[in-house]
Amino acid sequence: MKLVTAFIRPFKIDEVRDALTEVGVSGLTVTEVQGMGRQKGQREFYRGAEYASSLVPKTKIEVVCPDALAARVVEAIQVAANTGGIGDGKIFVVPVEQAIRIRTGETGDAAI
Amino acid sequence: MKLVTAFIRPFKIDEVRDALTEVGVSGLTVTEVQGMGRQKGQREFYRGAEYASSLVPKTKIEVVCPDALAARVVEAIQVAANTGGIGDGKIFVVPVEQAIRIRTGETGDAAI
Amino acid sequence: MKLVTAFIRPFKIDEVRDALTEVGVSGLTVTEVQGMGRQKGQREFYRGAEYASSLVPKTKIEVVCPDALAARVVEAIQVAANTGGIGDGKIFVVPVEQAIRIRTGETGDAAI
Amino acid sequence: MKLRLGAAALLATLAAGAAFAQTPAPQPVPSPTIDKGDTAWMLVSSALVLMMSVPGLALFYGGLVRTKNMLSVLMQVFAIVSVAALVWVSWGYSLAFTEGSAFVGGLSKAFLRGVDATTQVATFSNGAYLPELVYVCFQMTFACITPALIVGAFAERVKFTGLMLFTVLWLTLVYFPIAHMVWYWDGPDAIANAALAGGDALATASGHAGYIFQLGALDFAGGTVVHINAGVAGLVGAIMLGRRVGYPREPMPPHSLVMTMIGASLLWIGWFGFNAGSNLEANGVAAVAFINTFVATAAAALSWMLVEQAVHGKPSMLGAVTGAVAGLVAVTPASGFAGPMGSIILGLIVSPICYLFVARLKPRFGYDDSLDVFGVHCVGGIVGALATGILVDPALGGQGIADYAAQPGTAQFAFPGYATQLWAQARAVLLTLVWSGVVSAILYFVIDKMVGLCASDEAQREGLDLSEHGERAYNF
Amino acid sequence: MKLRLGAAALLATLAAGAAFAQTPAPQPVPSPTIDKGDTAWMLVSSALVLMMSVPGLALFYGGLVRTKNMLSVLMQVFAIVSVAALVWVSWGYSLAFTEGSAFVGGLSKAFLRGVDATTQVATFSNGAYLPELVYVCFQMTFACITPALIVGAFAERVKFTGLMLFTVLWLTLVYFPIAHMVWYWDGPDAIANAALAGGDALATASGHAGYIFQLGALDFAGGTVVHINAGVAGLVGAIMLGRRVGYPREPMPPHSLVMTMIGASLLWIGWFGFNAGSNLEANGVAAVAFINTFVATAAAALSWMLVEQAVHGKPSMLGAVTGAVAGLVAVTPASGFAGPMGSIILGLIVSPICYLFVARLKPRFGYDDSLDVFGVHCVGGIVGALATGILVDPALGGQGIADYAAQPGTAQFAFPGYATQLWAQARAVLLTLVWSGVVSAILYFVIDKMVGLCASDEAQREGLDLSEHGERAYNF
Amino acid sequence: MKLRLGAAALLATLAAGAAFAQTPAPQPVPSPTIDKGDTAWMLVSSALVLMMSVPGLALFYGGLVRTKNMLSVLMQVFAIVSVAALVWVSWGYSLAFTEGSAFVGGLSKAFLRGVDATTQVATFSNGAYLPELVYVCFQMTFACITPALIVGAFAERVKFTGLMLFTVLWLTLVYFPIAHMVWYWDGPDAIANAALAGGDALATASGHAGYIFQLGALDFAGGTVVHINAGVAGLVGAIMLGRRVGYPREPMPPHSLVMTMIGASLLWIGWFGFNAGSNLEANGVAAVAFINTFVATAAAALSWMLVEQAVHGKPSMLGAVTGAVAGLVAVTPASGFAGPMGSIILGLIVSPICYLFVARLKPRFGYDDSLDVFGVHCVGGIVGALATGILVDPALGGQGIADYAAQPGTAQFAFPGYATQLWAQARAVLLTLVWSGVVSAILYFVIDKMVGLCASDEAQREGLDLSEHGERAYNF
Ligand SMILES: Nc1ncnc2c1ncn2[C@@H]1O[C@H](COP(=O)(O)OP(=O)(O)O)[C@@H](O)[C@H]1O
Ligand SMILES: Nc1ncnc2c1ncn2[C@@H]1O[C@H](COP(=O)(O)OP(=O)(O)O)[C@@H](O)[C@H]1O
Ligand SMILES: Nc1ncnc2c1ncn2[C@@H]1O[C@H](COP(=O)(O)OP(=O)(O)O)[C@@H](O)[C@H]1O
Repeated sequence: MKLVTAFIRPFKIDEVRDALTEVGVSGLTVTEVQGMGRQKGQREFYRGAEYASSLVPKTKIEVVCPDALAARVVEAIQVAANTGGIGDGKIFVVPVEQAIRIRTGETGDAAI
Repeated sequence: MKLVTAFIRPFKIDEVRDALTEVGVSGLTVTEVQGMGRQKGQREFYRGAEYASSLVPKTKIEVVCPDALAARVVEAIQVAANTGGIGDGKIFVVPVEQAIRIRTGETGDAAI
Repeated sequence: MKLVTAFIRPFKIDEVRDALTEVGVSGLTVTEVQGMGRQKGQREFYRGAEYASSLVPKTKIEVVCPDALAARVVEAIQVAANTGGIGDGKIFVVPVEQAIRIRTGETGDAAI
Repeated sequence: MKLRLGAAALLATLAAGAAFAQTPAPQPVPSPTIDKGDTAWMLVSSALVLMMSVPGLALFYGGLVRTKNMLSVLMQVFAIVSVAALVWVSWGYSLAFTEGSAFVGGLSKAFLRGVDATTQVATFSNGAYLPELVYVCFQMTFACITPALIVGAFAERVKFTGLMLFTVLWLTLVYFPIAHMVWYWDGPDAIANAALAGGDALATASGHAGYIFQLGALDFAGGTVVHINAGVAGLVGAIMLGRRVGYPREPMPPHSLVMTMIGASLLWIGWFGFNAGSNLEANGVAAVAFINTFVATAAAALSWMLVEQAVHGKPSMLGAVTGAVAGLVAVTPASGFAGPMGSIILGLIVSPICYLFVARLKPRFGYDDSLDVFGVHCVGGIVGALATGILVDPALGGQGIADYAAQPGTAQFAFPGYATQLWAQARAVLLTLVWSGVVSAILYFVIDKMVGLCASDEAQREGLDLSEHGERAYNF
Repeated sequence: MKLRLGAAALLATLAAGAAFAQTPAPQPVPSPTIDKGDTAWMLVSSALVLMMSVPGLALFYGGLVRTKNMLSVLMQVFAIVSVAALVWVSWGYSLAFTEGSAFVGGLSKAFLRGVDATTQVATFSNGAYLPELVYVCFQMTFACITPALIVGAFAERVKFTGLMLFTVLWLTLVYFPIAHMVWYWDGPDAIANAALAGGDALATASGHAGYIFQLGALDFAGGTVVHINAGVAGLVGAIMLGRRVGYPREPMPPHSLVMTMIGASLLWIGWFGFNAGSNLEANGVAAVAFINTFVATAAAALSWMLVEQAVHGKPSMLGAVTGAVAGLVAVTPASGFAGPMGSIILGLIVSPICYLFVARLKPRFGYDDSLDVFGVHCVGGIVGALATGILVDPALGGQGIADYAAQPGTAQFAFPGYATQLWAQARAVLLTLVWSGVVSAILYFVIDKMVGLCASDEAQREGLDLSEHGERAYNF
Repeated sequence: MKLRLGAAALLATLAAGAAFAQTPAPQPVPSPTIDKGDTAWMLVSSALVLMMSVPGLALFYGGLVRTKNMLSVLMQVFAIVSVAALVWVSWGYSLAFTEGSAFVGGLSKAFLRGVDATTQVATFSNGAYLPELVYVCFQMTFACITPALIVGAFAERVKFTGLMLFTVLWLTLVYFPIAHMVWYWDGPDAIANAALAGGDALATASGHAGYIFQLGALDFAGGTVVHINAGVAGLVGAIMLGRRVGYPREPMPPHSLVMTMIGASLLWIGWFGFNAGSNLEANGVAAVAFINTFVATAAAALSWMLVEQAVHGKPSMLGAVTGAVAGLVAVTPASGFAGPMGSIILGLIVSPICYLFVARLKPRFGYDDSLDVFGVHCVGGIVGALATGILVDPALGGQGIADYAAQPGTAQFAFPGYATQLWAQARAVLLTLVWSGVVSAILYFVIDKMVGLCASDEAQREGLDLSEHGERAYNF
């Protein structure tokens, strides 16, 4: 199994979720994060004091899927999250050794 | 070493933490996340407009542990987080290559 | 490629980011988390009722980097995040199989 | 100098003519006095109405937008209030409340020339006066909140500079004229003295009043001037600026209903100043306006909850407070004219009607009135304006319409009948809709060409807080 | 028509009889006049007391619950206020403030029949009157906040529909009768005229008053009627609904003490209307009530901080504002009777007592009074009610008890002694505890059977915001 | 008994001597009466000023700190208000408003001895009085907010216990004396009667006034007493406590500008009580103070926005509300003296000056005045104090300075010329800066040695909420 982690633009979450559902993903987890990368952060001023943050809000998506599905998951995210602008984000794939469904105790692909 | 990641129901956090302490886990990290899965999200209405969110609040627990402990960690979580209802969550295990304690620079199992 | 994950003290984030930039890291992702470890949590009182939380606020940093850079990334974090006090946090290294830049579709080290 | 002298009653008096005025031995009109109790009440009312805008309305609206636009809404309301106050004392008060044509006043009191701590204005009782600056302050708060109401219609996308420009022009070309048309008149003593003088004097004095006043339309505290006026300007703006990026595909839930609830509550509290303050005196009629404002709101909140219970199976807090605001809007023109039971009926009725517009018709027509300025303020205002023509009837527990000429020196109360009064109310509503709708459309068009009114898609994505103001609402 | 004529003093006068009434040359009771300053003050006070409920109390309570129940609390308070206002004008005012039995009034003014802009009510000074609708409004705000206070006791678990039903019934069967018993009487001029008339007239007039009034118990602004009454109803409810899921095992820290602090501050501000407004006139006694409300609160806040400093080594903000509310509760019955120094003592004393109940006895007994309605409102109310019987003593800087019969036309102030007065206070407290406790228990029982009062475990887990109202407080 | 009798005018009168006082047939000074409208207005004003502190100022400041220090700020303000109220009634009122030396009053009214529901105080009109307790309450709110203003200067690092100690001592040694120096005098009737009595009587009566009053300096509502006073104490504190850990390296953005906006709005609303209430009567001059407070604020908000637009290209909400507060501060001493147009000019001017201090000079000098108490309150207060000396000129639309001795029984208005008046204003400013600066420095030093004033680095890192109060502001 693979854990596919993607950092995407927050407003893309619905499209990505729909795309993933289409390729057969039935579960995923979403976290609000802040990213640093090429995309510039905002300059903010508070009473004349400048705070130039290098962090921009991003959404992290984690999907665990069977090995066989990983490529399609990656592709679905890449297509759905794409705007072509700097800051679209990254996808990383990590191997997963085991998965367990808490409710039933099922393991492996059956648990996902 | 293994990284055991679990997505559980938020109100189960205390029980899971206690169970983990019992099996000898001394450190863990908790994140608020939102999960999509079989559990249905809520229908919300704002001035008649319906927002049917597919996301439900979940809590993510990350525990890094020595290889030997991994199975007991998984089991402890599975038992403590279980309610038998849809939405109890998942546990995933990922291999960890290295661990370092920032304070001391210790590495490997000693760092955990 | 490696995914280096570090749990550090929140106020150390700027120093760590600068240190990472120096060793050549151009992207990273930050999440607010809560950690349990040796560091004691706070005792809080609300109308005489005590809530002794074992969780303390921490910041999680995730950096994906080429294998070659991993050691320096770990070191940079370890140095910058260090205060010498209990609760400085941990660094974990996990192998990454694949990385994709959403905008361009680039993969591997080029995507990072 | 709010309208309580219905022109209908007045004309009847004119017809009855000299005969009428003679019947009771002509008593002298009481000499002008100022009661410190009135002054105290009106100062408090002014503060209450300012509280409706900041923080009331700002929070009510702000809670409904997404986090990234929160400050932009707070800023828009705060800035509009500031700009409107300066415009008001510069030329607004003069354009609204000095003699001019039937459609707009003159500039004789521009920059408050001749207005000081010693000048006075009439109330609705013969002989009862207020320090003029008290009246200037009270009416200033109305000029401040009305343009601020509009921003809800195009929240989350309007550009700040354009909005400020719009505010100045809209006040000048729409608000001040309509306030003049609805509320300007010579006051009770002038009418009474004219009636005593006989001949054409009464007709002349009555002819000084604003156009809608002369139509005999009733608007105790601003159903037309404030709510219909702002509501239709909002609708036109929402359509002309176009929809928000992502609307209606992306969910845009309110970011903090807590703020919305605080705002709604402060609106309710402040509205006592708005409505009962519009009586200009601390007397029994102020208490009528107060209790009407209380129970109509309660009834409308309840009634919106019941609609939601019926439609979705659950009453929501947003529904309750939206209903409350609809009730407040509807009772505004009626507050000093209806009785408490009539106000309850009005409250019960207005919520389902507004619900229909907000939850059914808006999605059907597809315009993006972000915070339902049209559906709540304009529709609620129309319901209230028309209902006022019925509920004022003493037979329904209403207060009747004051006639200061029948027995000069004291007010007599009468009611011209439903047909007459409803027709007057309807004409006032239509005139306001057309005037405000047309002039607003022209202003949006011109300002959009000049400085731009709608934020770019990218700026909307990022949020107006950062793109327009360079700051964030929350850094938790 | 709040109680300032102690029946004790009255009875003494009756005993002294004709002789007493004759001594000063009988002056005519002054003719009724309305001062616009009083009207202004009472309108403002009414607005202030409404502000105590929304947003004050709603935020004070709301901040203390968990995020997932925030809206449910705001909604409960807002809806209770709305429903109570409608019930009040429908039959509440009549049941509380018209003549009936010693236990409850009649229905002669139901739906405000006969009450209009021109009718008047007495205050506590001979000859000084208010427009009746002002009094209806002011008292309405009390009927709105009292049931809203109760919700704190079973917050985070009560079902909305059942709560609404409870509100209507509880007001009718508990609040209106107790308000009648404590506050209803014929007014100063009626008493003075009866005294002048001689014979049985005075006894008859005095006999029109409510039962507790006749006991001679003092309650200036609602220690029994509002706080003990709501507090004991809350305790009974907390016990009968059972504990929240997870209580006391799971930590349930307040989700936003910022909201709690805003709420507490608005309660303090609004309470000036509650207490000083209960004087019904803008005069020196109103100022007494005002300053007492100010300093008792300050003293109680400080005193709670000191307790926490002693017990935990740190004073908390929640402690300070809880103390402030306890002080406000305690000073409520005493506000127009005590002097400032007496009020400070009262404030210093009440906090440790409430702390004991909230932090020590509640966990020991194990009932889940979510937001300490009993520990703060009922206990604080009892402390205040009893202390009033002492602090009213002019020897302690108190104001004494007005006697309108001794020298008809002006009020004379007396004090019957601690034993007499404390016994009267204690009987008032006991009667309120029993009446409210018993009737509330019956209501909870019946409503629970009919429509259900306690949310299911699952609904509690999910939070009442989503399960009962289908919305979320925050979407940051 | 605020200053409206300029000593300059008074001395002129003394010089003109007996001749002057004889010219008009000496009318008797009107006998003292209390108007309930005044009482109502002053009670409301007192509530409004308390609302400025809690929740107004607490939120304004609290929103600007980081999440982890939110409660500490709310707590500091709440606790200071509580402690100050107790100190005020214990010895503060007496030290400030009884006769003593020119620098501080006596202890004759300590613990409010002899002050009750029937005692009276003078206003600024001959014959017009207030219940003394009303005045005690009103002035109490000023004593509550002034020390609370200071905490902004060392927010996020001050220790609670030390701060409480500082509050008590600073009030006693700085605030009460300065209030006495600026505002204490015998009142209009005393002056008029002295003038009628002839001989040395007028000089004697005038000599009872406070030192700064006798200088002829004008301060309608507290520019020196409140803002300069607190502002300089803040600056000294900020310097003596040292910078916050991490300042200025780490970004410390405001954690909730929403709270700051609510706070600023409530400050604005409440400030009407502060300024227009300082007139002590509900009359035309109160309306002057009211409108000045309205438009100066609006102008200053706008002017700060324009500065930001020019400097950063974007006007910010924080800028707008900071400007509003600067405007409120500046108009405070001028509110009852200037005219509306003068107030607008003042508002337009004050913001750029404060901006300069806040955004340019503070970073240059490197002191850490966390929330700009010096840059806004002290600087804005100085601008206002000096401008008052100009804007009071009737030739500029000002009200002139009342002279009660020229025609005993009525006030006459005069203006001594810019040089005279500005010199008086400048001396008042300087004296306040020096007195408050020096005594505050000594207090900080002593208290720091005794109990410690600055939280440890570790406590600052963790946040004062947990380290000082053991609780968290938010648990979302
Ligand atoms: N090496 C990295 N490790 C972890 N997260 C990264 C890394 N590089 C980028 N990210 C995440 O991806 C987001 C987008 O990256 P950015 O460089 O701004 O745009 P792009 O991917 O289009 O070049 C960042 O905000 C960050 O959250
Ligand atoms: N494939 C997955 N990848 C990542 N997270 C998942 C995946 N499937 C489920 N989850 C997480 O587990 C939670 C519970 O899953 P759900 O399907 O609702 O219940 P159950 O595990 O009982 O069948 C989800 O809300 C989500 O956070
Ligand atoms: N085994 C673990 N798995 C995951 N996170 C851990 C683990 N141990 C520690 N952490 C994280 O590291 C933080 C610091 O750990 P702690 O034991 O308090 O200090 P130190 O590392 O200095 O001994 C914790 O708060 C937690 O977030």
